[in-house]
Formats: sequence, C-alpha cells, structure tokens
Amino acid sequence: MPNNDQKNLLDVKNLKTHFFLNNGQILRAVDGISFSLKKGECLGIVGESGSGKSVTSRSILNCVESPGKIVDGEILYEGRNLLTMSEKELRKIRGSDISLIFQNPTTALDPLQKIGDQFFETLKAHSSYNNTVIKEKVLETIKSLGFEKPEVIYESYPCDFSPGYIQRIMIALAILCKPKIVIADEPTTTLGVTIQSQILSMLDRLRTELGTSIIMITHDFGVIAQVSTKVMVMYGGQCMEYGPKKDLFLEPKHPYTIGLIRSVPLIEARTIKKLYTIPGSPPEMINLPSGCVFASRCEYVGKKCLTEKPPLKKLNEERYCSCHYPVEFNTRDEIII
Amino acid sequence: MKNMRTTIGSFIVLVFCLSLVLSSVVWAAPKGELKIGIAQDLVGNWDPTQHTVVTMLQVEPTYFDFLVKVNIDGDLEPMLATSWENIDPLTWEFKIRESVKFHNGSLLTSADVKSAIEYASSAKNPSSAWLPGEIKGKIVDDYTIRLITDKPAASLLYSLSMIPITNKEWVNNPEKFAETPNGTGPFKFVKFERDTLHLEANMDYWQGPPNLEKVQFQYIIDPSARLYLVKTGQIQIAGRLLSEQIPIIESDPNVVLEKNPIVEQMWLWFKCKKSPFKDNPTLRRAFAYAIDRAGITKYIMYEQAKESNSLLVPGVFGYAPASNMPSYNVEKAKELLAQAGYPNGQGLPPLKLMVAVGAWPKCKEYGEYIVENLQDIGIPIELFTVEIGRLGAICFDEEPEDYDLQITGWNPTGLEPDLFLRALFYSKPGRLSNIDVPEIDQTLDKELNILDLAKREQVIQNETIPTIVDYMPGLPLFQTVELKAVRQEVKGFKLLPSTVYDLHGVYLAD
Amino acid sequence: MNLDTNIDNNTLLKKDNINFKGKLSRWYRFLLTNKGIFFGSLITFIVIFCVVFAPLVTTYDPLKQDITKRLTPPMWQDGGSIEHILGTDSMGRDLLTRIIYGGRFSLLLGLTSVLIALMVGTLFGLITGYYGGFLENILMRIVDIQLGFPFIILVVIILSIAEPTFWVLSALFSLLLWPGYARVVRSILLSEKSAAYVLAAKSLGASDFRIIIIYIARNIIPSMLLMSTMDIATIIITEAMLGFVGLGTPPPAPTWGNIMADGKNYISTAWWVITFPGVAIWITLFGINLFGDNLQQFVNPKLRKKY
Amino acid sequence: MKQIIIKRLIIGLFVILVVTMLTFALLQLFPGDPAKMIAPWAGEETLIEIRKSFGLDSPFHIQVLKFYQDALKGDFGESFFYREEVRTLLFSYFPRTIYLTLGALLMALVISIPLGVLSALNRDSFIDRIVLFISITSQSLPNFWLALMFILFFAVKLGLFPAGGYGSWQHLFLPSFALACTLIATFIRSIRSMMIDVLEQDFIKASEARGIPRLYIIKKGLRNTFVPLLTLFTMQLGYMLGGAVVIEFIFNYPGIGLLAMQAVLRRDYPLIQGLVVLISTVFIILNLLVDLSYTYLDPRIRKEEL
Amino acid sequence: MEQSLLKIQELKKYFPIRKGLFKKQIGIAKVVDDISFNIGKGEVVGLIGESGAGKSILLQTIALLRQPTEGKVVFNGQDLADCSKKELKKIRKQMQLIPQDHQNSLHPRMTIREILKEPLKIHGIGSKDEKERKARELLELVELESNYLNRFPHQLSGGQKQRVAIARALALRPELILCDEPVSALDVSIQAQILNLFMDLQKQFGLSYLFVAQDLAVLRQISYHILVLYLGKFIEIGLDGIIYENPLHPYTKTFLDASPSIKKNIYEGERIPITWGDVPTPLDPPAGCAFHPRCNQAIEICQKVEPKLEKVNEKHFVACHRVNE
Repeated sequence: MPNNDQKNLLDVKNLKTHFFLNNGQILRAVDGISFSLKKGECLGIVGESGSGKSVTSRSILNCVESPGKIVDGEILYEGRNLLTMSEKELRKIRGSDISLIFQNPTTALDPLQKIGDQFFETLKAHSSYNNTVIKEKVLETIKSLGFEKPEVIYESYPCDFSPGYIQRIMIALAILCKPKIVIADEPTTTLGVTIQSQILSMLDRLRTELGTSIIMITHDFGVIAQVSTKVMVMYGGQCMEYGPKKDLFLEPKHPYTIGLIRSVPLIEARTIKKLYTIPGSPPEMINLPSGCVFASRCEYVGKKCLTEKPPLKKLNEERYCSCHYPVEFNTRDEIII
Repeated sequence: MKNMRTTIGSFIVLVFCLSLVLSSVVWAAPKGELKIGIAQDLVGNWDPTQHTVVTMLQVEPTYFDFLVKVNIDGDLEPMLATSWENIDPLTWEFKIRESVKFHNGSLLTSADVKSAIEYASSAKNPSSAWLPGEIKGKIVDDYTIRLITDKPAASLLYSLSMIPITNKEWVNNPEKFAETPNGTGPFKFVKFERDTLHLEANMDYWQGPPNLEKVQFQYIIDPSARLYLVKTGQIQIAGRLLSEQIPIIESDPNVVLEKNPIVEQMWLWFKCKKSPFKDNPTLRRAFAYAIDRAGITKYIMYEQAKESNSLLVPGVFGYAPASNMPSYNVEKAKELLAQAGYPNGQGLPPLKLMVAVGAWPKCKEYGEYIVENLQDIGIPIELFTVEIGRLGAICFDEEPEDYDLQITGWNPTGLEPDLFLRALFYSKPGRLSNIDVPEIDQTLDKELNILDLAKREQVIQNETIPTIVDYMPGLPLFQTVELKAVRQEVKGFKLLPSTVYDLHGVYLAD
Repeated sequence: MNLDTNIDNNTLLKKDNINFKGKLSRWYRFLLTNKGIFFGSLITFIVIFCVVFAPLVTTYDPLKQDITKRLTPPMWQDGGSIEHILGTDSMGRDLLTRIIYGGRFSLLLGLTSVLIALMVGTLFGLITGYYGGFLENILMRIVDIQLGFPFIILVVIILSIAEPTFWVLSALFSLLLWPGYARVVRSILLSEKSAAYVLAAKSLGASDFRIIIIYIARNIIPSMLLMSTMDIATIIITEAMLGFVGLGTPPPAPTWGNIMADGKNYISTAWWVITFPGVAIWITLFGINLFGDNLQQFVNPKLRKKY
Repeated sequence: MKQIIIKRLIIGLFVILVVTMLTFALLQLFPGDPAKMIAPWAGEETLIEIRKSFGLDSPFHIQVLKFYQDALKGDFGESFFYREEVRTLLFSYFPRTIYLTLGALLMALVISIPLGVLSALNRDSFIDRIVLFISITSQSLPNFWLALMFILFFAVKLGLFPAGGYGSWQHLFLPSFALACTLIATFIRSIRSMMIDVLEQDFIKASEARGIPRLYIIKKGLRNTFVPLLTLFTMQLGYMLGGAVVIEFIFNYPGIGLLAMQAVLRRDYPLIQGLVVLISTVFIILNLLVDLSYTYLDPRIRKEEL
Repeated sequence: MEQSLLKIQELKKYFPIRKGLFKKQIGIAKVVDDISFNIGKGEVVGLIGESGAGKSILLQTIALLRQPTEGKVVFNGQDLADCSKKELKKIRKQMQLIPQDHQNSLHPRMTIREILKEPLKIHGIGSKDEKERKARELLELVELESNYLNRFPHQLSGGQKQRVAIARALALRPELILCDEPVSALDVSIQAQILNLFMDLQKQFGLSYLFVAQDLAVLRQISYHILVLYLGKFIEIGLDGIIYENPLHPYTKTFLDASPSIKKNIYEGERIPITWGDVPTPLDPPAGCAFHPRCNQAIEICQKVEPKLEKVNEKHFVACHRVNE
C-alpha cells in the first residue's frame, strides 16, 4: 500500500463501490482501488469503458448515482475521512475543496440560467461575502483565465457559446472557490484536437502556477501523456498498474498496459501495417473471473493467473503492479522505429 | 243555475279581496326580499307582445295588470276594468278603474287600453295567437272604451286576462319598450342581469303597496341545483321539481312541498294527414286503447301528474269528463286494430314516436313505456328522441318523414277553452295533429258564437268534446302537477291553476 | 456520450437474454416483472371480459322494463333482492345489466374513435413531418382550425343535425382527438428524419415510402399506444358527460352517461343508480390508466428503472 | 419577438375567418327555426315577420357579408332570444368562465406541483405509489359525479359553501375544484416524468457536485419543467371549456359553456357566431402567449427565433 | 492514375440562412465550398477536419443524399446528376455510406438479422434462405458470432454496433465506402480491432475508402493521401504521407503539434503547445483566409484575400499566402 506520510493531500485506501441491481446481482464497478495525491500533482486514471474510472471519481465526492453504494475503503482528504462525514460537512467540501468537471460541455450548465448566476450561486453556497463582493470575485476569476470580456460572459447564456468555449468556462467555474483538487472526467472527448490542447494547457497551467492537483480521467493515452505526472491503469474495476508517467510509459510492467500502448496508432508510423490488438472484449462486470481479471485476454498468462487474484505488488518507491509475472518491456524499441 | 252561483261566488271573493286589501294597507311597510328559482330563462325583451314563452307569461302579472283577472276558482274578476257589458255580438264596453298610476307616474286612461289591445292583437306580434282576431278600440270617454272584434268571440273575456295593459308612449316606441316594461303592476322593474330579474315594490299600487320590498326571479337550469339552493336558503321558492325529489323536500323541516295541478297537458298526437293514420280514426282509437295512461301517471310521473279524462283540464271553463275517452284495454285495442285493417300489426309500416329530451320532465321515460305498450300488441314502433329546438321546427309538418306520432305538451296559461279546443283541433292552423274534419270545425264555430256562458258550456261538454274524441286526433296522457318547494318563512303564497305568480299578498315571516 | 456508464446496457442484458428468443420474450418478461402493468392489464381484461361476454354474465335484457320493481335498492340493503344485485333504475331495469351493456357501448366507442383518430392523425403527421414545406403549412393550419373551434358548440350542433348514433359519436370524438396524434407523430418524424439509421437506409437506396413505413413507423407505435390508452379514458368520460347533459346517445340504449343522467335526480333517494356507473367508470379507467402509465416506462427508456 | 407576434396574429386571423365560415355553413344545415323558438305557438305570418326582423330572409351570401362588415366594426349583432347586443352578453358571461378556469388551473397547480416533485424525488418509494394512485383516481372519476358529491357533502350537509350560483369566491371554490380534478391527473404525471428527466441531466449532477443546496437544485428542476408544462396547459384548455359546461350545468354557474349550449339549443345564430369568434380568439391569443413565454423563458429558442 | 473511380469537380453545397417574418434569406452558409478531388480503384483517401468543418455534409452530398448546389460527382465515369432514379439506385449498390453517429446507425427496434437483410430486401436479391445465409456470412466477415442475429442493437457494445454497420455496408459488394468518423468514439483496443478489420476488408475485396477522422494518427494507419478540410474548403492536400513529413499550411502544423503522441510528450518531454481562438462557424465566416484569426503567421493580406489552392509539387497542394515566400 502507498506510504501514508502527512504530505498527501488525498489518500484513497481500498475503495470498493458496488451497484446492487434490482434483479439481485451485484455489479462490482470499483473493487479495491488505492492511490494518493500530493499538492501540484496530476494523477491520470486511464482505462477503457466499463473499467470503473468514472465511478471512482464520483465516489471521491461521495455522489454515486443510485443504486451504487460505497461498501468499503477510506477516502482521507487532509486527514479527514470523506465517507464518514455528514451530508452538511460533505457539501462544504464539494465545490470548494474538491471540484468536478464533466465530459459534455453542452449539458453541463443550466440552459435557462445566466452563466454569471451559476457562478454566483456556487460562490454564495461556499462563502459569506455580500452579493457585490461575490460578483467582483466571479468576474475576477473569469478574467484570470484569459477571457477578454467577463461582463459579457456573466450576462449571457450557455447556448450563446461553442462547446469548446463553454468547457473553458467550466474550468473557471471549477476553480472559483480555489479548490485544492480538480477532478476532470474526460473533459475533451467530445472536442476536436486543437480545442483539446487549449483545455489541457489551461489545466496544466492551473497545476503549475496555482498548485491545484488534478485527477484526469480519460481513455485516451495521448491526453495522459500530455498532462499527467502519475498514472493509474484501471481494468475491470481494479488497479492494474500505478506509477509515475515516464517510468510507466517507458517500462510498462503489466501486460494490459503493454497491450494498450502498443495498440495506440502512432503519428510517426512510416508504413501502413496492422496494429497490435488485445484479443477478446471488455470483461463482464457482473461475475468477474476468480483469478486475474485480465487473464482471459493476456498473452503472458501463467498457471497462477487463473486461480489466484494477483495482489498489488510494490516494485519500487512509486511503482505498483498487480500481476503475478510482471513483464520486462521497453517501449523505446517499439515506438522509435 | 250554475251561472247564478258563480256571480255570488265572485261577489264573496270580491269582499274577501277588499278586506285583504284594506288589511294590507294597515300592514307595516313592505320589507324582505323573495328569491324565486324558475326552470326556463326569461327573454331579454320586456314587450309582452313579442313572445309566447310560458315563463314570461307567468312572471308578467307581477309588473303588469290586465283588464280582467282569473281568480283561484277560475272565474273572471274585475281588475283594471271595474265592469263590462256586451252591447252587441261584436262589441264589449268596459269601464276603466280611475286614479291608477303607471310605474312612470302617468295616469291610466282608456287611450292606454286602446293602444295596448290593438297593438297586442295585430297579426305582426306573436301575442295575437291568444286573441280571436284583430280587435278595434273605440274611446267613449276617458274611462270607458268599446272593443269591437271582427267576428263574434265568446273567448274574448278570458283572452283579455292574458293581455297586459301597457302605457301608450311605450307602445309607440318599441325600442324603449324592449328595455324596460312600464306597467301598473304591484312591483316595478329594476334591472335584468342575464339570468336574474330584479323587481321592487310599487309604493303607489292601486290595491296598496305589496308586503315584499324586493322580488328576484333567477333562472336555474338543473332541478337538483334548484332544490339544493332552496335547502341552503339561497332562494325561497323553487319551481318545476321532480317527484323523486319529494322525499328530500319532506325530510327537510324548513321547506314545504306545494303540489299544484296546472293548465298544462301532455298529449300523444297522431299525424292525421300522413298514412297510416290518414282518414283512419279507428286505427287511432286502437292505439289510444293500447296505452296504459294510468300506469304512466301512477308509476312514472308519480306525484307530478294527474289523470286526465277530457280534452280540457279542471279549472278551465267548460271542463267535464268525456264519456267516450278510451281507457287501457288491450283486447279492445287488438279488436280495433283488426277492424282498422291491420290484424295485430301486420301491414303496418315501421312507425316512429318522436319525443323531445330535456324539455318536459320524464318525457323520455314514458315515451319508452308507450313504445313498449304498443309493441305488446304487435305494432312495429321505435322511440325517436330529438332536442327541443328540432321538435319545435318539425312538430307542425303535415307529412314529416322522420316520425308518425309525437309526444308534445300544450300549456296556453289561460283558462279560455278555445285556447285548447280551437287552437289544437280547428282545421286551419291544424297545429300538432293537422286534423282536418269539417264536422269538428262546425262544432267549434258553433260554440264560439254562443255568447251565453251556460249555453256555450253545455255545447262544449255534450257536442264539441265527444265529436273530437271520436276522431281521436290526439290522446291527452295526463295533466301536469307542478311541484314547488317553498321555505317556511314564505307566507301567503298562492298557486294559481294558470301558473302565474300573484305575489301581491305574499310576505316573509321573520 | 459517456463511455463509462453504459455498463448497464450491454453487460446486464447480454447475459440473460441468450436463452430468450426474438421480440416476444422481451414483452413477456417485462409484463410479468412490472406490477403496475400486470394489475392494470388484469383489471382491464376482467372489464373487457364482462362487457364482451355480457349475455353470459347477466341473464336480464337491459331494455326490459318492470315498472313495479322501480328503484329497488341493491342486494345488501333492506328491500333489495338477490335477483337485482345492484338494484334497479327509475324504469325498473336491472342496474348491473345496464352498466355492463353500457360499458360495452362506452368501451367500443372509446376504441373506435381512438382508432380512427390514430389513423387520420398518423397519416397527417407522417406527411407533414416527412415532406414539410408548403404541404406542412396547410395541414398544420387545418390542425390549428380544428383546435380553435369550440368543441362544445360543435358537439351540440352536430348532435342535433345527425341523430346521435354510435358512428356519429365516434366520428365526432375522433374529430376531437386526431390533431393530438398528428402533432405527436410530426414531432417524432422531425427528430427521426435526420437520424443516422435513416441516412444509412437512404444510402442503401431505400425509397421514402419504405423509410416512413418500415423504419420510422416502428418508433411511432410505442408512443401511439401510450397516447391511445390515455385517450380511451378521456372519451369514456366525455361521452358520459354528454349523456349527463342530455346530448349523448338516445335512450333507451344504455351508456354509462345515460344511466348517470337518469340517476342524477334520484341522488338522495336512490343513490345507487348514479354511484355504481361512476364506480364502473372508475374501475375501468383505473385499469386503463394503470396499464398506460406503466407502459410509458417500457416505451420511454429514460423513465425505465436503470438497474 | 415582434415578428413572431405579427406572424401568429396573421395566422390567427386566418383561422378565425375559416372557423366563422365553417360555423355559417353548419348553421345552414342546422334544423330548427329561431323564430319558432321565440314564439312557438304563433301563426305562420307572424313567424315570417319575426324572421324578417332577424334578417334571416336575405340570401346566404348577403348574411355572410353583412356579418363580416359588422364584425369589423366590433358589432356582432343582436341575440335573437335575449334581444341584446351579443357583445355585452359575452363581456358579462366571459369573465365568469375565466375565473372558473383560472381557479381550476391554480388549484390544480397548487396540488400537483408538490405531489409531482415529491414523487419524482423519491421515485418508486411508498410516496410515489400513493401519488400515482391519487393521479390515476382523479383522472378516472368523472368530474360531474365529483361535482354532485361535493354539493351533497360540502354544500348541503356541512353548509360550508353555497350549492351553486355566482357571487363571491365561495361560489367559485367547489366548481373549480371539481374542474381541477382531471387537470391534477395530467399535471402530476407530467411534472413527475419531466422532473425525473431533468434531475438525471448533467447540469443537476454538476450543481450537486458543486455543493449547491438541495432546495436550489429542486428550484432549478422546477424551472426547467415549467416551460413544457405551459404547452400541456394549452392542450388541456380545449378540454377544460368542454368540461366546464357540465360543471356550470350542475353548479348553475352562468358561464360561457352554459351560454353556448343554450345558444345552440335555442338556435340563437348571432350569439353562436359571437361565441365561436370569442372562443377561437381566446385560444389563439393564449397559444401566442405560451409561445412568447417560451422565447422569453428559454434562451435557446430566443436565439433561433430572432 | 488509371481511370479514377470517383471524381469530384468544384462541388458546392450552400445553405440559405433565413430569419425574420417570412423566413427571408439574409445570407448563405457555404458549408461545402468548391471541393475537387478523385479516388482511384482500391485507393484509401483520408480526410481530416475538426467538428464544424463540413465533413459529414460533404460525404452526404457525395452520396447524393443531399442535392449539391453546384459541381459534379462522377462515379465510374458516370455523372450522377443526370442519372434517372433507377440508375441511381443501381449506383448506390456500388457506393455505400457508413454514417457518423454509430451509436444509433442501427434501427433500435430491428434485430441484427433484419438489419442485415434490409439491403437485400431493398434491391430484391436472393430468396428467403439465401438472405439468411448471406446475413450469417456477413457476420462472420466482421468477426461476430452468429447468435448475435437475434439481438437488438441496444444489447451490443459500441464496437459490435460498428461491426454490424460495416457488415451492412458490405452486403451489396460496393466498390467505394464513405466512412464518416467510424472509430472516433471507440476505446483504444476496440479502435485498433476496427481499423484492422477495415484494412483486411480493403485487401480482401479491393475496396476504396474515403476515410474521415478527427485524429491524424488514426489516418496515418490506413491511408497515404490526406485531405485537410477547414470551414468547407481544402487548405492542404498531401499524397503519400507528405503531410506528416513536411506540413506547409499553419493549420496543419498546429494540428500536428496539438496531436498527442507518446514519443513527443514522453521522450522529448515537450510542453503542450499554446493555441488560441475558437472554431469558426460557416454562418459568419472570417474575411480573407478562414484561418487568419487563429494563425500565428497571419499577415495583412491574409485578412483580405482568400488564398487559392496552388500546386507546390506533384504530391502537394496548399492554400496559404505565406507558403511560397
């Protein structure tokens, strides 16, 4: 388990969130996730659809949709466990200490309300300033992110701007109350490449200049490569591999990470040849196999993989991998042709 | 002999009225407001000659007076005309009561009577239906006038009890007349708010001011609504209720049930100008015998109807039970049916009985019962229901394709026999049954020309009615009995056979 | 689209539908699991059964009068008899029989008018929705006019021109209902017209006719089904209302409205004449609405219970 | 904004024109003769006289032309039966029906909004089942039956309210409550389903994630359901007018519905025509108001329209 | 190039912008403006452009689902404009479109069996059991088990739906398939499987593709020739992958820089490039060169004159004033 020295801003220990379906079955969306986040760090959580990355983000703020419930684990934010907090206390944290950015900008804002009012009500919920001061602070935050005419933005409606522009406004909204952690749940999936780079560079500046730590959730390896400092690869609701970005990309240990990296199309590829693909399809979340959850699709599968669930082994100071037979792989010769 | 008794009777009644009048003068000033719920709504035009709507005729006596009045026993009584005599078969001379003021203060003179009567009798105005023809008025002096009819009319006196005397200015100015009536009646017109007529006491009424300060006639379409309003005290009198509601009225201590047989009779009319009834009185009589009229009155109409055994109703001049009126006898009906050429119904085309829904109470129910009675003796007949507007349009047609028989009521609100016999059975207008038999016309003309009341009564009872019944153009089903719910605190309220409201003597006990 | 939360769709259903085959299975399974639909359809089925097989359920003739047994109270009250379970009406006819035969009339009326309105409305909706342009303007104006015309005046005039037989009434009610269907179908058309599967069908060479009938019509059926169950309820009540005001079907034919209109005046003495038809309407509509309401969940995935 | 109003008014005028033409055609087919309604037992020559005074003797097209000329001047002729200006008749009867329908609408909203929101918030719980039961029952019970029960119970037995007629607000309470019942059913169900839709949208989850208090979120949800609710009301309006007739009949409440029925039964042609014009104009104006409120309330539509 | 399979000449598709009372036309949105290119037999041409550039409209106009305002679409030497309805239907057998929104490109209420049988039913090919056999064959072609025939689209995952869409497109043995962003919304592993499937099918049936994507890395895997579309116009055309080696137009350069790649971001540790400005809309296009508001090398002329597409060399065309300085 990662060391728990006080410096960690957020410490998640053995988080389990299960969905209790009305036909009796239990869907283990998140089955024992642990990670930690320091100030100014960006943790990239990458995984395919159905791997439980979104549910993790919702669990941190303890607003999982029904019938999902957090069944086990601790979420320590500055030493306080978010799961045991009362709804009132939790509401103080949400939005002011930890804020969330959604995936689809077109539906992230209330269509009938002015953008300024939506900022206003957020700040009002978390501070006791009087109205004029709140308005000034809102305009100031908007200006700080490089928007030219904050007054115009304040008075206009979400439908007046393009999706890319709205997503940047959402970032301003997220940092309105100076949060320590910003969780971005696939912020750029619906946007084009050039707009994506604007969003990512803005998030990156937040981290470097303001020191807010970021949790970036995505299925796109490129985004992870550009933004994150630490990476956690998720599959079937469990953490496959966890470590600093550079080490993980250069020497991936877990067969699933290796498979993913190799199947990413390279912009530098010279000739047209078939891509490496991971055989099979994503796992059944209802009744996960007993052994390693990736066993059925793994090239390096061994005896133990089928019977015993691999523990999260600590390879060195910051590297963890849950595989019985970690693989020695060097992406350098694979990528640089 | 009968004649002598009526004059003495009327004399006693006169004394009684005078005493009442005197006593009312002594009585305290008029107070309290009487609200009456009526079943049909009022027409917005107050010129009495412009309509023949029953509800208006019932309400007009509260703000109009007439030359002569029909009292509770159905006899004529002087009103605005103190006395009258018959100079020759065509002219009648009337003495007009003096010092009678109109609501606008002008004095009543024979000129007013002349203009009112001539205006009412002109063919242009609907009210001419009540009069035997054009009437000319000749002024003798300010308070005597001679009315000349174009042909001898025994029915003139009774008809005059339905023609209100209006101010001559109003008569020459119909627009003004339509806005507000100007009569000499016990109450004055205040305003009319669509469904409610507001009247107030006429302080200088010639018989002394009425006991009530204000009167309100409010139109309420639904009988159960009327009943509940009288129970909660929002209105004091509710008219035209149903027999089923009697237990509710009787169970409520502060509401009294008033039963009052009125001049309205429900008829079953045969279309005498359309086959198979054309020239076939035996077939019509066969139908008459097949209908269980007693059952209808007893089981369906319950308290709301009275057996009727003549073409007229009790209270109307010349009424007497008709000897040859058929009663419920299935064998006789079958026998007559065979005689008429249709042994137990073979050969009869499919017939239709027309009934208007929503006009007369329970018309639908006894319509169904009659259809079943006729079907029992093999007559192929069906019920055909229409709404009142459509019935009104086609009930007089001589050869209607939609129906062969119809159930329609007749309520002339007057007690003159010719308003029944002549209006219904004379060939020329030939209204509902379109009967056209010279023999009936002769007896009708005969009784019209007899000016002597006793002789006229004798001819009506022994000749006119029996002949008409033989030809059976229409079968009187029953006489309507109007059920009214009157609150305890209403005193002195009289129910007249002609259903008009005489509110002069009414007062509210506190 | 959020890639992550479509766990429910493929993982959940892929598992257990391998043994069920074809479309029917889905309906069948849904009907059993959803309590609302089950009870709703049960009640409606019982009502329809009684109404259709009326001669079996009661031996009396609804039109047979028996004056002497007028207004006898229901069985359990004193004076009531086992012959007339629910008592008799003002003309001595058995109330239960008249309610059942009345039900037959009202339900049939509801069904036929809804069907007519459905057909006319869908046709209108399909044409205006798919082709748009000039034709759409005219047809939409006709819908406006239809909605603009005060219904009550139209009813009274028509019911006095034509004798209120069954077909006249159902024509009248479908006149009232069809604009609603036209509008719904048109809105579905507008949204479906540019859907991806229509583009694919067009590129395969499918004709407009085929796209409308085979492709888009299938998506209309569920919401049409939902609307028609609701409308049957409205028609039954409106017909009862007309009967109540004396405009509906002519006597002696029993309809729920007529029976109640008769009973209105005896409300204090013979309360059962007006109460039991009201209860009959309540039970039937309760069944229909329960069925329609829960059907909505099946039709509208958003309302469907997620897990 | 102005363009929408002008466009709608033009269409509205066109609709009124067609509707009045339709009424004229229908009245021609209409059996029954107005003159006979005034003087049923009068002789034939008096009837001809009356028809002439009503202007019915002139040929059809002249009557139509005359009607439209007068209508432009705002004069809808004189009612045959009431012998009064149709205009004054309508102005005195119409407000009463407005009070009735507005009262019913208000009552329906006051009852159905809390219930709808409650059942949407705790879906498929016990409360949800009760609310659905109430909504289905209120739709299944015929409103005239309810009206009678109200009179019997509240007015006659308890004497709380007058049993009918028109006067102060007490007269209004029972009839509008009876009329509101059918509205309650549709409102509850639509508010519930719309509320469920809105609460599942991203911006609601986002505001929760921003720590906005629950009350504000419900307020947001309601504002988003209000716009579609408006359309629902106009759809119900046509039905309400029809439904109002029975309520007016039972409560003896003299409104437009009762007047319309009597006008037709009594073949009062100018009054019928006046009513048709009035009701269709009201309907068109209300539709316009609802659409305007759309553009006012929903910025997305306003952006497209202008 | 031998006789090209598809030739597009000055294709234009304009949409009138209507406003106000009688929907008066107050402007024209030039969504597709003067497009010319051609595709040879068995050739794969990649088309790159951001959302709002008009990619889908262009594809639909080529497939004649929308009437072009101007210009010609020539398929197999035949100008589609002057074909009769029947001929057009025959041509549709050879040219297929796979629509963009793959989540609902399959009819929600049809089983996969019905969806696969539709193309045969429309053109009336084969008897009942031939259709059944063909359906099973198509499923094997796209590597799906045959028991999927009874399923409904909502019971399939994103990848599986896309496979069925491809199978449907192959039903009539087309020569050209227009693919509108077939892989853009899929997971990495699924995306790789679908791309490989496209490549296998291309080899097996000698198909030619017009492959549209938002990600240059994906296009690199499947096609040599790249067309860069910006606001309805081609701003750069590079054959045989020349775009990646030597991008000329500033937009293509920014696009390449902004595209994330493991090599660049991990090894060389480059910072994320700063780009600014928003995607323009055809409703009010910027004057002169459409890219000038966002271009860091924009000069005075760029704001006034719209650059034409000039030939740099055999394999490279570009529309930018600053190129030949």
